[in-house]
Amino acid sequence: MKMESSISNPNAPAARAPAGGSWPAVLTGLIFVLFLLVPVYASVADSAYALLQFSRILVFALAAVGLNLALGYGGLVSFGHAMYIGIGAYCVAIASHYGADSGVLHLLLVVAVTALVAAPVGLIALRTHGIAFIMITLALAQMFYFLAVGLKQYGGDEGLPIRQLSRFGTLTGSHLGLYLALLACLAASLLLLRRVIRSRFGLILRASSMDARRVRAVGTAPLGYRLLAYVLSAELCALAGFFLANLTAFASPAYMAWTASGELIIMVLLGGAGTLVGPVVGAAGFLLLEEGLKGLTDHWMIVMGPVIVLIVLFLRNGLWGMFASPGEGR
Amino acid sequence: EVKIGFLATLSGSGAALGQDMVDGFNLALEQNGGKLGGQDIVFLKEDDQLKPDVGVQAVQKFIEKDKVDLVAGVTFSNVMMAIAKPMADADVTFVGSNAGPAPLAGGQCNPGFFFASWQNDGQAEVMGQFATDQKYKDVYMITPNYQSGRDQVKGFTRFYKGRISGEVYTQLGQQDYSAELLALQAANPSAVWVFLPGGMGVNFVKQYKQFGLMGKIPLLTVSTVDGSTLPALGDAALGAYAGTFWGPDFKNPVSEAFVAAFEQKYKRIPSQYAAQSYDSALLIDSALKKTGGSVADKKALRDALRAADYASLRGPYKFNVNGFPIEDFYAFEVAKDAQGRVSLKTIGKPLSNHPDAYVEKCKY
Amino acid sequence: MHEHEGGPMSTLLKVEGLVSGYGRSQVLYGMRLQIDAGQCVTLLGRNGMGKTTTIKSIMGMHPVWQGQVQFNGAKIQNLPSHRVAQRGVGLVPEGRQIFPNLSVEENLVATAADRRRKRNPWTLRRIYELFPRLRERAGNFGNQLSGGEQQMLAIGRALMTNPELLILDEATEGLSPLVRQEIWAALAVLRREGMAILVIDKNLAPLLRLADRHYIVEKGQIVWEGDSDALGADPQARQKYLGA
Amino acid sequence: MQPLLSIRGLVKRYGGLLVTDHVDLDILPGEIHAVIGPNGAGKTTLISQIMGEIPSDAGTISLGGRSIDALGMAQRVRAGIGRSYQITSVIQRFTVLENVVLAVQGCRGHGFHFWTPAVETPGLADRADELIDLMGLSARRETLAMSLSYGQQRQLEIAMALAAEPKVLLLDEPMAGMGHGDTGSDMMVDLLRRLKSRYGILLIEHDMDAVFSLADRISVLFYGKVICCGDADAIRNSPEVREAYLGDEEVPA
Amino acid sequence: MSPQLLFMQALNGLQYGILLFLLAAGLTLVFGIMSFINLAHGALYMMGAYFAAAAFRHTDSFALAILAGLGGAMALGVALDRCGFSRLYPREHLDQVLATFGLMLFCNEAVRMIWGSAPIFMSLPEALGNTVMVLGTPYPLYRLLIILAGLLVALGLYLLIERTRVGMLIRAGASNRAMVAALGVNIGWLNTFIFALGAGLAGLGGALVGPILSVQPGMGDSILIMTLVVIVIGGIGSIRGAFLGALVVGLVDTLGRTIMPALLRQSLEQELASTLGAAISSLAVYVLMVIVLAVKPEGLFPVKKR
Ligand SMILES: Nc1ncnc2c1ncn2[C@@H]1O[C@H](COP(=O)(O)OP(=O)(O)OP(=O)(O)O)[C@@H](O)[C@H]1O
Ligand SMILES: Nc1ncnc2c1ncn2[C@@H]1O[C@H](COP(=O)(O)OP(=O)(O)OP(=O)(O)O)[C@@H](O)[C@H]1O
Ligand SMILES: [Mg+2]
Ligand SMILES: [Mg+2]
Repeated sequence: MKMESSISNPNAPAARAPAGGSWPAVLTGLIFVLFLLVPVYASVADSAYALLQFSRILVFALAAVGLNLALGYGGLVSFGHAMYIGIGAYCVAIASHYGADSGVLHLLLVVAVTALVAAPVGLIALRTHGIAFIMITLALAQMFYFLAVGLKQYGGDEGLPIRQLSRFGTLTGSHLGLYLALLACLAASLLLLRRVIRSRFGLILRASSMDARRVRAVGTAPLGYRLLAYVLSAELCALAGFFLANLTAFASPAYMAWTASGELIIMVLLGGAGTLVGPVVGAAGFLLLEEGLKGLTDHWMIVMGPVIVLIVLFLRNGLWGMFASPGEGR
Repeated sequence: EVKIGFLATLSGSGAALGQDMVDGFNLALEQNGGKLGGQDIVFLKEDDQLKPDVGVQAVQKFIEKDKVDLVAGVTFSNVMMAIAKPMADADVTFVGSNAGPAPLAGGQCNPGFFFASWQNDGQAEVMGQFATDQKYKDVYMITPNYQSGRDQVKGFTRFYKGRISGEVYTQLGQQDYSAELLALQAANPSAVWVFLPGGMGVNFVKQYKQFGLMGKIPLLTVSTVDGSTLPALGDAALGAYAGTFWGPDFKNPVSEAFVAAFEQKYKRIPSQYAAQSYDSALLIDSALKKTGGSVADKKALRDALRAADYASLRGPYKFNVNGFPIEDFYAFEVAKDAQGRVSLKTIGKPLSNHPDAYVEKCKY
Repeated sequence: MHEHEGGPMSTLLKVEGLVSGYGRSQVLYGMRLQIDAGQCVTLLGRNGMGKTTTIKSIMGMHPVWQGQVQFNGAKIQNLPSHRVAQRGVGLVPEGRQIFPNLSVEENLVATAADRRRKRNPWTLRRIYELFPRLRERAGNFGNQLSGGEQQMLAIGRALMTNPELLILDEATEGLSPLVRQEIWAALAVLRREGMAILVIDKNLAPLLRLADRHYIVEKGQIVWEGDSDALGADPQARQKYLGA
Repeated sequence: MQPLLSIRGLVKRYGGLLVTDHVDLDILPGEIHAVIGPNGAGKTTLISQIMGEIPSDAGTISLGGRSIDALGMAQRVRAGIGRSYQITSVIQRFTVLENVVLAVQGCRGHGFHFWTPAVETPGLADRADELIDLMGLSARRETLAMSLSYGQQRQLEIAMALAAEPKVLLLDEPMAGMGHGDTGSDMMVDLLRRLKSRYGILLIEHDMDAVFSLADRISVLFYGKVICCGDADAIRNSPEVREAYLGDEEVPA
Repeated sequence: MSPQLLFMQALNGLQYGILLFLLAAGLTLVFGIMSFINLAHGALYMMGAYFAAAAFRHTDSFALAILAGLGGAMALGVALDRCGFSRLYPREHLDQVLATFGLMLFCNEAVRMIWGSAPIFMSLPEALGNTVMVLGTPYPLYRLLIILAGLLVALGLYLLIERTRVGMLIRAGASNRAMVAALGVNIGWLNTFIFALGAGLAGLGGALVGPILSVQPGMGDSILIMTLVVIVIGGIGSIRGAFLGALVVGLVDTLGRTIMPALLRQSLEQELASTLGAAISSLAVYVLMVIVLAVKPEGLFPVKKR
């Protein structure tokens, strides 16, 4: 079977030409308006919980957007990105464990550590294609998972509570502040991504995901571009981890379990890989569906499963794929 | 009316325990006609999926949205650790009925938390004492390689005075134990002690039996053969030993009534997890009776809980300053019960009025 | 010597008013085409005029929007392509499309069939006689063949299904002159044996020698039709449509 | 005149099979050097070796006097070698424009530009459009490559090869799949005729009309060996070439 | 460690490897050959185990239990294929991942609803439950039988894939469905057959391990990862690769678990040695995979150059 860098099935039929119109733009706007309305609702209905719930959704949306850069546009199906959420969380937890609680410092730490981890991991993983890439990223993530489980002094499998959240002056520990910061980050990363994927870098990245040999044949060595894409996506996930830590005041190995990585992939695919806003929709859809169904029955998965199957069968390229096609953004 | 938010693991690999806990609690509610301490109980249940962040979210829902008066349940320690802070911040009263992680018994203990179950080490400690009592010359230990595993080892060695002839750490969720079993065979100790919760335990015991070791070398277990795994093990587990704070064959009226009612309703022998939760309900009931059903005064409610004067199915016990019980621990052997079903048979009480090992670290 | 049902000169393939396209863009505007049993017919035209689309539509590999395709008198439009093939149409596709993960020999054997019990059916031996090169490479995987070898393999593979009608899209693309001549010779033999052939190729001269009828496609329609003599005697047509 | 590209003693083995057998070959500036030979003679392999796409077992390749044996594929392209593929390999899910822009940017500095859309980058887009016009694909500028006809894909393939503005152009059967007349082979022929002054071209082709009307020099490859090399007449009249390759194909004088 | 014990451990490794192969076989078949990523393979394996357990409870016949596991899963496979899963075969791998993940959730929950969250009972008939003497050490008879079963499956599959027309067609279909169809083969039924066969193998695997392992919801999830590791290390798409890969993984895992602590014990003190040893050995398989892929991205025993 064909094993090009993207594991797109050789039998896969042609993707539809972009379903044109300004639909995507309008809907994107709508989505963000909704997100902005959440805090309003929260204060009116005095339900701080809604805010917290949607904060969590935003966290995973951010992570999914990050993964999508590697998975959707770079064809790098990483089965280990939850690892970076974990790393982000542990940076915060461990730092404040030692009394260093400046938010800026936390952020710098997150960025630096992630880069230090993602670069070598990426280098190793990028030696492989397709399913092998999936598995090698999984393996490396598992190693970090077991490492975290083994870290006795940081709570091991029982996790590490965060006594002092990242300090941002008066905003420290404010739920609203957290939520808005998350929303801002998400918006920013989407705008950035929108440019990047259409830029020369993005062109090369997308091309490499479809035919690396061809890219070499025009005089461009794909490795650097893919590595950078991988690291960037890792950074976004780590940022999500930073927020998750502050949201739950806790860091746990469970954040980087392979199942978590799996669900991250599922969120991206559910929304539509290689579409800009898809991952956001996917994450929100996945978590809200989960939440909603859990309200109805203990056996919520019995509904969740088939719903997902139907979505795949009847919506090409996920929920968002209905409106936009892969590589959309041009 | 009183609102109780019950958090448990109801999906994923840990769901069996969580389900038992919910069943146990519900049973108590039904028997009291949906009331505890004369108050109508609004019973809210959330599934933490064995994910700390989901647990936190659920607890936040209890606190922020549902405005519950009590949080109860909690199946696994990692979730417990995660929700401790939010609950402490909101100064919620908590009545746990399974997870009892060491930090919460020690440095991070909280005046609002009560654990109707036992501190995690307790079951290991009782087996340690049991091994000492049995005068086992040397014991061979097998646990998964993670924090709880190591805590359990500490707990066991705290009370076992004999020699440790082997200390094997296996992988989390390991399937095949043939390698360990062969090594064990070769070492031929006078007893084996294992802490292999859930599926790991079932795998191990089945294979222990198939290697012809059951009955040859005494098998002391913690959270390995219990009400949740015995049905799956059946005869394979006969002869294994376990230690905990309660067993279905207890001869006090409360326990007998509970077991009868539970079997009648759910058609299975209640596990200790069901028992703990049932008991936690009784505890709450007693406390509400004391406060005349009011939860407004947190202090009063907590004092009432701390008093723990009610007929518990484990017999009388006291709460320690850290909110963990000072209670008796028993040793059990897996044997056929009156109806010929495989179950736990009480064979001794190695530890009486046993406090946990971390309490002196607890200051507030 | 025509052993196929229907006897000599019965219509084998009949395409009428064929309309098709891709997505929103229409490509075929009422293509028509007729092949009698044992006849050799060509489809000529510039790039992107609709030749391949026509063939895909016949093969059921591409939806027919309107029109009729009849094979041996039975409607076959929009039949699943394996049914079309089973009725006796063999395809040598454009761009070869041999199976990269099968060895040469497996490529030939995998889909081989003799559904109409030919008098002397195509066998590995005969294929290897036709293309000795393939015997030398029998062990290679499909993607370890040179372009030309792949083309030979594609032809051999189609023959191994012992079709009544053989369709070759870009029949001799990438083949060396010598092999090309062999192919033309082979096609001539096949034809003598009574196999009908529909061929697309850009080498006019041999086609003029080989084929009975020629259709020229322009913008998805037949703009010229006639036998070799007619085409040979019509330089304007050749100039206008084929630039040759 | 010093050769642009010169190959000495190049060897490639697949197991026991000797696919490239100590090939020596030169390409002079402004020359079209045709390589012909039976199917499976090793022509495409030769190109792939020159590109560094397939590692050589022996021999040296030098470009403008400098050895490029150490360079990887991408580096060789940047050093000035461009190729077209016999088996079309354009990027199916890119538009024609994107494909060509990708090819153009290959040799224009590094690609770490994150802001301006590639297809709107002046330097790249203009050049790309030139090439698209040149290959007569302007009408399909925005079409996905996968929805081009085979011949149109071949044309795109050539456009991408030219995009890199190489010193040496290695064309693997550019006429293949090109249809009749002025949109097809003929177009290619006079295109090459116009280009040849600017590049040194190595042309692999089975279309004899094209070869004999274009090539300044022809090398004949047979089972990986160059069995003879010379101008059109020499080849036309060489009996073993006829026997090994041409057969009784009538070749234009 | 005595050489004889070492040998026995090697035997364990072999046995565990075979066990992994029983699961990997179906996966490679469907994934490697049909190019369909089936995350639900683990779920089918679980189904097999449950069917077997249920059959065993009702009939008390072990043979019937195995049959139930195999047949039940196979039937499930056909059903799935007919209820639209066939539409996924030509789709992107990622679509397949998503859909089969959904199926996985469904199966796990269905099992929980029918048989409850707790592990259920499955054991061996007395006859098979005994041990036999191997080099003077008692060894479970049943494990030897598993080895046998694994070898048979391996042989059967190898013949099917490498030696039969069906096998060729399957491989051809994996690379280019449209063309296979255009040459007159009904690819649809072919895939149904293969998918069902893959499911059947998963079920068989589940049924066979039922007596050794805990039969519980989600039992297939972690094993799925292991089997993926196996086929990746072995080299995707070849039964041979899966088989050898499984043996390698089995041996590395088992010997790693036993030898590693023993080695460390000589240098370090007991507790540290055993924890460290365990830490390393629990990663051994992953480390192995990373090394293998970093050096031979195609896996150890890749299909002859594709
Ligand atoms: N998959 C597709 N999607 C959209 N349009 C297509 C597709 N394939 C072909 N076309 C368009 O349909 C028209 C006819 O294509 P077709 O392949 O039939 O031409 P052709 O006559 O075979 O040309 P060639 O000689 O180059 O193969 C072309 O203009 C092409 O752009
Ligand atoms: N990976 C491989 N393994 C083994 N043999 C190979 C491999 N790749 C190519 N070959 C063989 O090497 C020979 C040369 O192939 P090449 O593609 O260079 O021929 P060519 O001259 O381009 O032929 P054509 O004119 O048909 O394209 C062929 O006989 C082919 O079978
Ligand atoms: Mg065509
Ligand atoms: Mg070639």
